[in-house]
This record gives sequence, C-alpha cells and structure tokens, in this order.
Amino acid sequence: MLLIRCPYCEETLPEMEFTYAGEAHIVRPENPSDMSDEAWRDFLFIRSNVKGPHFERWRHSHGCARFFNAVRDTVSDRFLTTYKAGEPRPDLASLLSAAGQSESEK
Amino acid sequence: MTHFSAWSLLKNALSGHKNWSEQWPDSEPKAEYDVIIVGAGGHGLGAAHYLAKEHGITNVAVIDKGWLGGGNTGRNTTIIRSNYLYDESARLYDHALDLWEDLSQELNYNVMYSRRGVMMLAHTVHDVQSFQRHIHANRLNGVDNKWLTKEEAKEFCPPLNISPEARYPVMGAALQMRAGTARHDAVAWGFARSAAKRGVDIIQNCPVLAIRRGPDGAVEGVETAKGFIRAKKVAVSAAGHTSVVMETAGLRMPLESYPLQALVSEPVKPIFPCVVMSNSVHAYISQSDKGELVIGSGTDQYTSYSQRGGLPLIEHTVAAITEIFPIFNRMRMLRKWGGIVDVTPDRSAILGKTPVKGLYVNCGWGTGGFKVTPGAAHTLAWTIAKDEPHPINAPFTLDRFTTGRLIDEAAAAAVAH
Amino acid sequence: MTNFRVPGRGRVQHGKPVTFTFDSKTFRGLEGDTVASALLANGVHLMGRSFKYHRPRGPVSAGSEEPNALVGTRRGKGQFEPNTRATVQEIWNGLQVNSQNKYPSLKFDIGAVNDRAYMLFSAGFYYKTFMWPKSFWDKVYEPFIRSAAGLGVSPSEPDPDHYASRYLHTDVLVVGAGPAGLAAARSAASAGLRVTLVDENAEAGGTLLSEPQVEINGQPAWTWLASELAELEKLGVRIMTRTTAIGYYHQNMVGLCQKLTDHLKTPDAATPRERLWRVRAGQVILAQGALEKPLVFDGNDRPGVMLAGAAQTYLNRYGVRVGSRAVVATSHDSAWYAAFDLAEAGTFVEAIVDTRQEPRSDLVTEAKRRGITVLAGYTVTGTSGRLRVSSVRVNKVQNGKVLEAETLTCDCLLMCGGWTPSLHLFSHTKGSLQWDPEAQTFLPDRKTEDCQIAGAGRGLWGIEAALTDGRDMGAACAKALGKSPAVASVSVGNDRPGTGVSHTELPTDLNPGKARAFVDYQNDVTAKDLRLAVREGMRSIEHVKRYTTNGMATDQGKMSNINGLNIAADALGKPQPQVGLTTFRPPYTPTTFGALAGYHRGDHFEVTRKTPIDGWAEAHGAVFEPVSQWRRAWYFPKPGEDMEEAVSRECRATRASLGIFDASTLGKIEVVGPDAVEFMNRMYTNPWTKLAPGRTRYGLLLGDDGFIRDDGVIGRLTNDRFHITTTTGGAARVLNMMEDYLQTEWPDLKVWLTSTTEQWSTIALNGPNARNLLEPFVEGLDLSDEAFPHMSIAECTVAGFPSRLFRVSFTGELGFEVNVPARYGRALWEKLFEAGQKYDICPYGTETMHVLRAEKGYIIVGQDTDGTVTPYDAGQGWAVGKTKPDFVGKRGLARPDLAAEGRKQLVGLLTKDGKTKLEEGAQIVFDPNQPIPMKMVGHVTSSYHSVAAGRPIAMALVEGGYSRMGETVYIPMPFGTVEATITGTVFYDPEGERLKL
Amino acid sequence: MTAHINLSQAGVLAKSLAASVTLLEPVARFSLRTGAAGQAKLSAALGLTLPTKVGQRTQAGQTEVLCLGPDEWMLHTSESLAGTILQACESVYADAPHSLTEISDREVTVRIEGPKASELLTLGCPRDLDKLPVGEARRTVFDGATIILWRDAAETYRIDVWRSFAPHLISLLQTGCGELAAE
Repeated sequence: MLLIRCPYCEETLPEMEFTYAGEAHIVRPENPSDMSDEAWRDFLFIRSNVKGPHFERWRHSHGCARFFNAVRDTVSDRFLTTYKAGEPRPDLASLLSAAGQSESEK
Repeated sequence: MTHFSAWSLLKNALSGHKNWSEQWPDSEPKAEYDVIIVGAGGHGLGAAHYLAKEHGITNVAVIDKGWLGGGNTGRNTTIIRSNYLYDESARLYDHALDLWEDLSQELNYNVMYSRRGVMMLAHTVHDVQSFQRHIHANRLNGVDNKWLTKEEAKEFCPPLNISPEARYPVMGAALQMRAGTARHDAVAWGFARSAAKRGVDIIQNCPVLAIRRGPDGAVEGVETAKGFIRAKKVAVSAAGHTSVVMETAGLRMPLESYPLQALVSEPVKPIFPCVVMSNSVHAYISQSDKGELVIGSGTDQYTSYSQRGGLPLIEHTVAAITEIFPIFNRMRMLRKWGGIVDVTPDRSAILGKTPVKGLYVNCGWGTGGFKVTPGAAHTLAWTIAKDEPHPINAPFTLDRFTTGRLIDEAAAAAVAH
Repeated sequence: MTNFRVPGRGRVQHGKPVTFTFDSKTFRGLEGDTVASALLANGVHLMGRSFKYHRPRGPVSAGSEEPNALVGTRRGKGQFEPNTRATVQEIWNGLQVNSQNKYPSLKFDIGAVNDRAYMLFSAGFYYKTFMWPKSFWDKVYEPFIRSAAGLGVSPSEPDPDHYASRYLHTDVLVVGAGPAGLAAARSAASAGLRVTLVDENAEAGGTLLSEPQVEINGQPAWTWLASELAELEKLGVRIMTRTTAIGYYHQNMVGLCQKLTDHLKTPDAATPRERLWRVRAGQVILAQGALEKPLVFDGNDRPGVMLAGAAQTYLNRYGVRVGSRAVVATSHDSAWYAAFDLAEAGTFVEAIVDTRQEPRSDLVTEAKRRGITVLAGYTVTGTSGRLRVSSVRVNKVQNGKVLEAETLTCDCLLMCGGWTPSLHLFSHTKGSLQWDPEAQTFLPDRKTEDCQIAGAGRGLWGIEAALTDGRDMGAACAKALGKSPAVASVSVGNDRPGTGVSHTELPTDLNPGKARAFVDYQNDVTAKDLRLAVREGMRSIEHVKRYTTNGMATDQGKMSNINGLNIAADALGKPQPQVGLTTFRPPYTPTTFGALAGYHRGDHFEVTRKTPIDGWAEAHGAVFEPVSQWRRAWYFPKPGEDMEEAVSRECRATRASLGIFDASTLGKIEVVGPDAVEFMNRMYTNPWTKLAPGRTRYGLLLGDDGFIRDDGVIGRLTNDRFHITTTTGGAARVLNMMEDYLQTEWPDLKVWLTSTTEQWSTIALNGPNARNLLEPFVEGLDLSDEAFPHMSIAECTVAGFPSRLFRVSFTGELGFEVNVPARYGRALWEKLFEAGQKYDICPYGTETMHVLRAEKGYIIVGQDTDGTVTPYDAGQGWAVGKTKPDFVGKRGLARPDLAAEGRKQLVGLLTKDGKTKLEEGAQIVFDPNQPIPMKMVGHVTSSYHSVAAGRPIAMALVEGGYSRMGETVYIPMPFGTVEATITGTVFYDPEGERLKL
Repeated sequence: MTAHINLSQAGVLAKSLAASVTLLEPVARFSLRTGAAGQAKLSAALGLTLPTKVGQRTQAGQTEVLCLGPDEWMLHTSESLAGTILQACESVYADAPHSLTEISDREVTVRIEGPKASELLTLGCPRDLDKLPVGEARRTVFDGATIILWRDAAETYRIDVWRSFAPHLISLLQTGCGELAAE
C-alpha cells in the first residue's frame, strides 16, 4: 500500500484514501469536433505507459476529493512528487537527482 | 534430443538419468535471422515453434531479457477457457482450445492440460442476464458453455456455499466443461524444446534495447545487449513490456501495464474438482496437481512494473474466496507473487501486423493471455510467414481504436478475462 | 517409553503437565512445550511422511522453518487445520494432533512403495510421460498424480472462529526479538520513539532462549532478558509475541499475523483466533537472525537426523534430550557447543564428525576433556535405521580421496552445514543481495526501503556482535528520524562465536547415482534431481527450482535454497551469483485465509446498503436482490405466490389503480452555481438552456468515446440549481466523472456538485389514483395537471414533511416521486400506504418496475444498453442536442464505426405465437437454417410477460433494426427456433394519454 | 452482524471497558462550496471565519465549520438555526457565488469515547491518529466507507458517515468494543 502526499491537504497519507486516475497532462481539446479520428484516438486511448518516472493523476477520493498530479517511478512505485491540478510539469531531471540523494542517504 | 515416453523414462531411470540430453541449448545470437521474436514466453516460443513446424521458417531467434518462461507464462493461474461473447473472441479462444487438446502430443511434452471445467458464478440478476447472453452466443458459435442452477453448481463443486444468506448469493453458474488448466512452465519449456529441436535459437538474458528501422521505415533488426541483430521481420511478444519495446520503433500503443497478483495455499489432498471464477467478488480458484489451491486476484489500481502489489488486494481476494468457500477459512496462504499485465482500452488483444513494415505485435491480453497461448502463437506465426492477417486474428488490429470497432468483452458483460 | 526430559531444565513448566493426543494416542508434555518437543521428550521422532516418496520423517528443526514434522491439529467442530508445524504448535490439554500423508498408518505406509520406485520419479518425470494413450490423462494419470500429492487434508466444515485486523503506525518496527532486536528496540525507545517489537515465537529472546550459559553485563542471559523486557515495557515499547512479519510492502508497510488463541485451551469468546496487523513504520529493523543449513548426504532425512542447533534448543529451551546416543556431523563450530551441552546433560556423544581437516583447537580440547571422540576431516556417507536412525557411516577424507568407511552407532545424528542469514523480508522489498564468497552466502546490499538489517541477518555471529549491532542499528534508525538515542556499552561472557565452511553434497565413496541425499526434504528433492535439471538445460535457479520443485515446499526454501543453489552452481560450473537466488515471496510463513479475510466474512464481507424503507419491505415479506452495493426489494410475494404471479399482480394493481415503489437508491446530485446550466450543457447530450425552473427533463450521459454511460430525470429548481438523478449503480461513477471534468478540464466554471443520494428518501407513486392519494397530503402546491403537468418539479410539504416533488413516470401511468429527508422516509411511506388502502395501493419491487417501463419502451442503462451502445443505437437520438458545439461524447459519436450504417439498434420483438416469452440474452439470426457457427445479428435485452399487452414482449438490439420494422427474425433455442416480428419498443399507451390524467 | 441498527433512535450502541459508541441526535448539516473570491463575504454573512486549511474547524455559537477541501466546508448547526444559515448565504449569493446544499439527513454521527477510543478506530481507519490534533477533523475512510472523523478530545471522537454505510461501520465498532475489552 503506497503512501501519497496530497498537495491540497499537505499530508502524506495511505493509498486507501486515494483513487488512481490515469496518465496526467492529457488535455481535452477545446474543439473536439475539429480533430481527426487519429488525434481523437490518441486523446482517448494512447498512453505513454512509461517504465520509470510516470506523470499521472490521483484523486484524494476519501479526503479533500481533489484530483491532483503526481510523478511516480513505475519500477519502484516511489513518488517523486505530487502537485496540484493545473500546475506545470515539474522538471524531471531535478526530481531524479533529489530522489537520488535521498536514496544514497540510506 | 531424447524422445519423451514412459519407455525412455524407464530406460534412463535404469541408467541413473545420466543420459538425458539438454531440452534446449542456450544460444548466442547470429548476425542475422529471418525472424526475430522479442519475448521468450509461451506466446513467443509458441510462434517460433509454429513458424518452424508449419511454415518451414527455422532461421528464427527468440530473444528475452531474462530466462525463458520467466514472465506471465510462469506467473499466471493457468485458467483455460473459450466461452467469450463476441464471435471474434470466441473463434480465437476456441481455436486455442483445439490446440490445447493435442498440445502434449504435438510437443512430446506433457503440459498437463486438464479438462476439469471452468465454472463462472452469477451473483446478481445482471450476472444471470449477461451469462445467458454468453451461453446463447456460444451455442450458436459452437462453443461449449452451459447454464447450471445453483444446486447443479454445488453438485459440480461441493465446497461451494449456495446459501441465500450469503452477501453475494449464488444464483447459478455458466460452465464450460471443455475448459480447464495446464502446467504453465511446461508450456514454455515444451515450446522451447520443440522450437530448438527444429533449429530455432533461444537467446536468454539479452535485453532488446531498440527496434531499428531503415530509411524506408521498414524493420531492419534489433539492437540488443549483445549487439545489433539483423532481421526483416520482428515480432514483439513482450507482455507488460510491449509498449516500451514498441516505442523504440516509434509506435505508441494503447496499452497500460498493471500489477496482477496471485497466490497459492499449502498443498492438500484433492478437494476442489474444477475451476471457479466469480467476477462480482473478483476471485478465481482451482487446485493444482500438487494440491495447492491456486487463487487469482484482480489488478492493483495503478500502473506499475514493480511486480510487488499491495496487501489490501490479497486481503480482499482471500476474503472473497472464503466467502464463496467457507471451508477454506483455516487453510493457509503459502506464497503470493505479482506479474505485469498489459491492458488495452477494450480489454481485447492486439495481434498481427502493425503500420510498420516487418513489425508484428502480440500484446494486450490483460489477465487472459495464458489460455490463448497456442492460438495466438499459431495465428501470429501464420501472419509473420505470409505477412497477412490470419482470418482469426484479423479483427484484433490496432486500427480498431481509430474506427471505434472495439471488441469490448468487458463493457459488454463485465466479465473479467 | 523412555523419558528424555531433563528435570529442571529449560523454560517449560516442569510442575505443569499437559496431555494431548497424537494419532489418537495420549501423550504427556509440559506447559511451554511444542508438539515436537513434547513428542521428543517421549522419545518419538517419527512425525510425518514426505510428499513424493512417503519416506518416514521426524523434526529436523525446532522452529517455523520445519519441513518435515507437519501435522493436522484439531480443537473441535470446524476447528481443524492441516500442515501445522509440530515445532511451532504449543500444546494444551486436549489438543488433538494427527500425522499426515500416510495410509494406513504412520509406521506402515503403503505410499512408501513410491520410495522403492524412486528412480522413476526423478525431477520433472511427469513432463516426459503420461501422454499415451491421450485419453488416459483425464481418467487415469492425473487422478493418480493428484491423489498422491498434497500432504494433509483440507478442512471440511465452516470455521466457527473469528479473525481481526488493525492498522498500526509506529516510528520503528523491529522484526525479531533476539539479542539484536532487543538491543535495537532499546536504542530506538530510549530516543523517545514509538517502537514495536515483534517475534514469531511464544516468547521473546531468540537465541538467548537456547543459550542460557551466556552472561550479559554480568547477568545470566535469562535474568538479563527478563529485566530488559521489563525495561522495554517501561519505555512504552509494544511487544508482540506469536506474531510473524509475513510481508514487507511498499513504503515500510509490514503485514503481521498475530496468533492469539491457538495455544489456549479455552480462549475468551471475544478474542479473535488471529489478527492481521497492517503496520506503517518510519524505520524498519530486520533482526531475524540466521537459519541453520542441513548437510547433504545419503540418508540425511531419517528420523533422528536433525540440525544441531535444533537439538541445542530442545535441550536448553524445552529440557529435552533428542537422543541418548548422538553423533554430531558439522562443518561449523556452532554444532560443537550443541555436542557439549548434550554431553553435559547426559547424552552419550559418540563422536563429533567435522568435515574440516583442522577444527578450532580450543573446541577439540574441550571435546577431549569431555571424552568425546573427534573425527576431523571426515565425511558422512550414509545412515541406517528404518523409522529412526540407528547408525551413521562416516569416512576419512584425505587430499580429496574418500577412504574406507567406519560405522557409528547412534539414535540421533545432529548436523550443521553452516548458517544462512534470514533475509526473506528484505528480499520482499526488492532490495538487492550480495554474494559473500567468504561466508558462502548472500548478504544484504542495496536497500529500497528505510530499513536496517541487524545481527546475524547481515552475517554477524555471536551474542555480543548481535547486541552491539542491534544497539547501533536502533540508534541509526533513531538518528534517521531526527532523534538522539542513548547507547550503552555491552559486555558478554561465555559467548560462542564461530565460523564454518559450506558444502554441496558431502563427498562419498559410494555410487553417487544411488545416493539419496535430500536438499528439499518435504518435496523429496535430492542433489541428484538438481544435477539432472542442470543436465537437461535448466540454467537459472528459477528453472531449476520450478523443474525440481526445490524450495517450493511449505518451508518456502528456508532449509533448501542455499544448498540447492550451491549444488546447481557446482553443476553449472558457475559462481552462485551468476546462477541467481530465487526471490523470496510473502508470506514469511504460511498465513491463514481467515487472518487475511479478517472481519470481512458473512454479511460483513462487503457493505450492504439499505434504504430507510428497507425495514418495512422486509417486514412485508419482500424478496430482495443485490444491486451494486444496495439491496433492493425485488418483489412482494403474497403467501403461495411465485415470482411471476407476484409480479403480474403488482403490474395489474399499479396500472388499475395505484402502486408504491421505493426509489431511494437512485443517485442524486445537486448542481449549483452561476454556471450550472453551462455545465449541464457540456456534460449531458441534451440542451438545458431553455429548460425552465420547475421543469424536468430526461438526461443522457455519454463517455467521450460516444457510448452511453448513464441516464436519469433531471429537474431545474432555480436558474442556478439542478437536481440530477442517476441510475442506482451509476451514482458514484457519475459524480466522479463529473468532478473529473469539472476539476481538470473546466476549473473556470462557477458550479459545484454535491451528492444528495442519501439526503432524500424517494417514494414513487404510480397509477391513475396517484394524485387522488397524494393531493390531501400536499401543502403549498396545486397538483392539478394544468398547474403541475407531467415532467414538473416543485418544493412543498407532504404530510408535513419538507419535500421535493417530481411529477414523473417510469411506468407510463400518472406518476409522482416524493423526495423527503431520509429520516422521514419510512414514516411517509407508512402514511401513504395506510391512506392508500382505499385505492388498493400495491407495493411493488424492482422486477415490476422493469416490466412496466418495458411496456412503455423506457430503457434501462446496463440492460438494454451495454458499454458499446450509442444514443442512436438505443433509440434515444432525440435526446442529443445536435446544435450544441460540444458535449461529452459528441466527438466520439462521429467516429467511423459509431456513425456507420447497420449498427445494432434497439427495437421491440413480438413472438409470432404470442405465447413464447423470449429469454433475455437469447441471440437473434436472420437465417435460422444456416450451419453453426451462425451469423448472429443481435440479442434480446429485455423480455417479460406483459399483463397490459396480454402477451410476452421483448426489446432487442438488432442489426439495422430501425429499417426492419415488421420483418421476421429468428431466435434459435435448444428446444427449437422461435420466430418473432420486429416492432417499435412501445407496447402500451403509445400516445401517452395516461400520463396526462 | 449488520442485522438491524435503528438509525432513528439516538443512544448508546455499544459500551465496554475499552470504549463506547453512541448514536447522536440529528443536527442540521450543510455542504458549502465556493471559490477563493467568495470566502470573505460568506464568512461575514455567517458571522464566522471559514478556515482555509484542510482539517481545521471553527465554531461560532452552535455553528461548527470544518474545512474539507480548498473550496469545500461542512457546516453543522442546530436545526433551529438552519433557516438562518440558508438566508445568510442566500443574501450574498450574487457577490459571492457558492453552493449551499442541505445534507442533514445524508449522514448520521456516532460518538466514540473511552480509554481505547483511538485504538478502536484502528480497526478500520488507516490514518495515523497521533497526527490528528484535538480540535481538528479529517475526511478519511473507515473499512471502505468515507467518513468525517472529528477529534474532540484525546480519546473522544465523532464520526459522520453516510446513512446507508452506518450499520456496517457501527457493527464493526461493536465487535471492536468487545474485542478490545477482552485484551
């Protein structure tokens, strides 16, 4: 069971309170009707399915009920960071180096 | 290579088993192959076997980042059935079932395909409607599947609790008598031995780093930890890692990889005669030849390659099992493990050609890949050999996600695979 | 029978005898005994039979790693469990114990014929045969294999005991209460942290319990232990014994299984049998010690052959001599001390056989002083004795050559092949292991979790080393959590540090092809099997393990993995790390299903949601059906009525006069804010702008893929306030989907969603008398058709209760839905039911609701649609606001296949004979005479016997259905083909006159 | 277990040496939702300050407000004051658009108190209760059901839970009271 920091509650809490909500930063286009079938397929179905740091969404469904974003390493399942919906993608390089340090401290 | 039989076993027994030959050599890569298959699970090794046996294509390499059969082939609950709703699925899985029935003889390797029947429990009116829909469709498709009253279900599987007081009372069941289980490792080993015997190279511990495409966009070969290997045809059969490999060929896939957990109990004398699946409470169970209760669970909620999985899911699965089979409450969980399953948006596979010339794919089986092993391998081999879809795998294209022509068993029936 | 108990020795209560039965024979032990120690005290070693060869077996260990001494234990009805470790199960007066996997008896077991034919049952033999004739597999071969397998028998009755679970948050979790664990807990606790210390044994102490001679800080070990435990209690450490850390999960979550009653004669009724703890720790300290390795030689599995450390434990902890004439065979110093202790306790030690040419001189001197023969540089090449070892065959080894054999008489053979650090939990974390060529074992390397390994777990040997390391690791964890611990110095006397060497099979002068040198005792895997697997091309330890089943027994390789690895590596001519170590998987020891299920059994398995009116329905004989988490009244049979009769009556009564229905489970969402209408326009297919306050409309919700997700009637209360209803099963899903769009895609919208599903009790009144019944109860609202027409909503009071009143119908009759605050639901229902008597009011359930709506062609999402149906397919195209620029699903609907001709469309079906009721789910074809597989063109989604239509009616999805009105389709059934005509879906009151009353 | 628990009858549902579980009398409950812009005006209208940190509570007379999320508050007040609350908020709707929705009957409240109250909650609540300060509250989960957990004193809690989940939750608390007392 994972531990997840809710960026709205500012607490690190058990996974049991959260619901996974798929890949992050897949924005629903302004005018879907203008999109090609391929573009719409990509929006609906194509996912990066990263092996490593993955930008994803969670919902604090049994808490503040907010959807938020997270970067999680899908190999270790360790969260590199979480941030509020609407905030820009954090810089991966700096996240990884930060994580690297905390690893080496062990 | 020694032919397996009671006689050869006896003969070797008398000579202290000193003369058995290798079941497959551990090959080093050649510079070039006609076909390279990425992923040495049952699917990949099976495709190699059928390429060699039915299409005479033996200059084939099956490459794996680890040991053969070390992925989902060796990590699943070995349920085999074909009572799917849609014609496309029913044909494919029933084709697999036909192959399963002769596989031990075909491979001269006892894969212990056990036709003990797979029973799916209906716990709600909606389940009943949906199972009836399956049974009628199966009947008109020539697929074995029949309805049991709850009393008949109890008779078929005595440990079953059919009390109306149960939280999810059993309202009846769908039974495919022809379905069952098989010994998962033997499937990988049997295909490997047979393919190797026919000249296929099995290259283990050799991660594929990238699929290389030429100026015309066609496949040229694969970059591996042991260097570049040339091939005009490459088939990716890498289960949970498929999208990672396909990405290197510039193809983004409609796939997500989830952790799936399974567990076994301590071994006991025969008590459980069949396979039982319950989708309302999310649990699958059978008893292995060794006596262990083999129990399958659902996937964790988040995508992952960690193969760890959490405790809460195991708690729920075991609770579900003891809810349906209260006599097992004092049994003990011996071992649990995790696998990585690749899931498509419509829970059906992608099997066959891709937009890239010379690149073939076999993925997206979710939790149901084992049962279709020979069927997927057999039709994929055809497609690779002829560079055209096999009538049975033709509907399982990537294209369907653009057109919307999905094969959505899950949406149609909420039946887990 | 000789008594092997040593008076006054050990931690058992010599004054407190306990009797129990083994294979129905009564035995006497002492309080504090395990089944194994008590039987050994009675001179019994034979406790079980092996898995494949049914060889006689006795305990080889004294702990949870035991592979041989597995028994069935029984307390009473339904309280039986197989495969219990005799070395762990504590005895109590009346405990019933049975041996397993034997017939007719443990001493004479017919299954043992397998042992004669062992050559046939080599590794993987079943892959190579049983293939001809094919038909024999199901009927003959597999049943034979299955009945041969499987150790004990399954329980056969429901379990009367109950189980529990808890969450626990602790700063430091220490696993293992041996010297290292105790010291670690002390350091961490001294820093003021929340510390939890767990141990799988009945009491804390670990090795100290087997080494009373040790002196710590000047105190005898057991005195120090008592005071240290008291000190830890004082510091607030939570100490849990009989508690096994079963698994190590993400981010320092550790699962514990605590046994609470298996050792008690009469447990308290309120006390659960076992409790699962889900522990979340800031830091974890793994102090699980090390496990002793057997030596691998011919006949190393005979009863009486056991680990030297186990013998030492039986003596020092339980006061039991495991034999009167012992031979000790070892490659490690530790076994020498076992020999000394036994000798001192009166067991005649025939000889200490050490595989090393030059054992430690001080040990040799000690042995000599005790008059014990020392055979250094020897190997063990065999044992004899049918049900108990009676002699050992040993040979001198000189520069690699095995010389002639000597035979030593004995009744027990105590072996030690070195020790393996217990790193199972560490390996659950996917932490990496490093092969240590020096110690010939794996040690912890890279960590993935915030944990420390202390003591023998990382290869340290001896009590002093363990105490010091534990202390320091505890301190390290405290520092990691920002605390400064107090660390005291420790002094240890009579410590027994030692070293040893590691072996594959011991060298022999006999034909190795004939040797039965066991590596995995329980699964009967011999060294030969492992070498055969390698010969057949199994190159990874995973393959070897799976091919031979080495390490897959109920001890999960605790006894066999390292010996197996050494032999496989030797056969492959590779160093161990290149062959790999099979990953240990949870649980550490087998864990009962009951403990994992915890409270979630019976009606607590999952929540059952009930409406405020549920109690009334139950009191009035309703039959219920589960619908998602809810239970709903399905129908209300009168005495003697079956379902069909009851439903027909309910339908008739409702259409004739008045029916009352509990619709409280319908999902309800309040949509409020200046942008409410804009949100509704984007979310639902329908246009909402023109819907006036006080009016309602049927709303259709799609996914962005264009397929139907949900539907329901939606009322506009004010410009900025909508009252949405959803399907019962859809409520949570729909709200989540709406929040998702609102929060992530349209955060700019000023609108908020609140679930009001359970705020309201919803009572539906349907039938020509609905208004007549309701009117007198209503205040503040004119119910006339003119003032309050079909599809209206208003707030008023009903029977004095504040209410939201809908005029709406899901039956085709004049209908109202009264929403009152949940607490009043039952009261209002009873008032209406009472007043309704004069209209023969009839309570009806979900089945009648389904029939009545089907007569009107109203769809049920999830029954007439599945996840592949569009609004146009379902005949709901009218509800799609085509002129709206966008709504969820609009683009999806335009995808080629969704816009294609000839999709399956929802139509009515009337069977030609007017009598046959189609089966829901039945498949439809155009050509009934085609061969199988047939081309199916659709299926029946709803089918009922309609009282109103006086005939069976059905709805179905049929390819191109709309353009086939009046055409005949065929439904091939097992009993014959049914003909039906395609019609519209409205079978009753097509003009909707009855809604206008 | 979940047999019949009468939710219309306030009173003690379980009592042991470890803890007691009491169903409390109904109160008026509102879900208040508004953006940052509206908070000041609504605070003024309600005569209290809406707390802005998730989990914080404020009380003004009989009205108690809990911040559940960045734009969400739970109001508890006496039933006699319900109307006043409605009017107060209504009066500022134009300048401070918001959603005020009555949910008095959506949930019920049980009080848990006694020497082992905190321990009792560990049967179903995965939170570290040592990190929930007295005087605060959180929305969290208990054995699968969403709850609001109010900590009123070291060993005194209130749980708000949706009506239909209450029997499931209460039956587990009843089991726990016996279990803990037997320890």
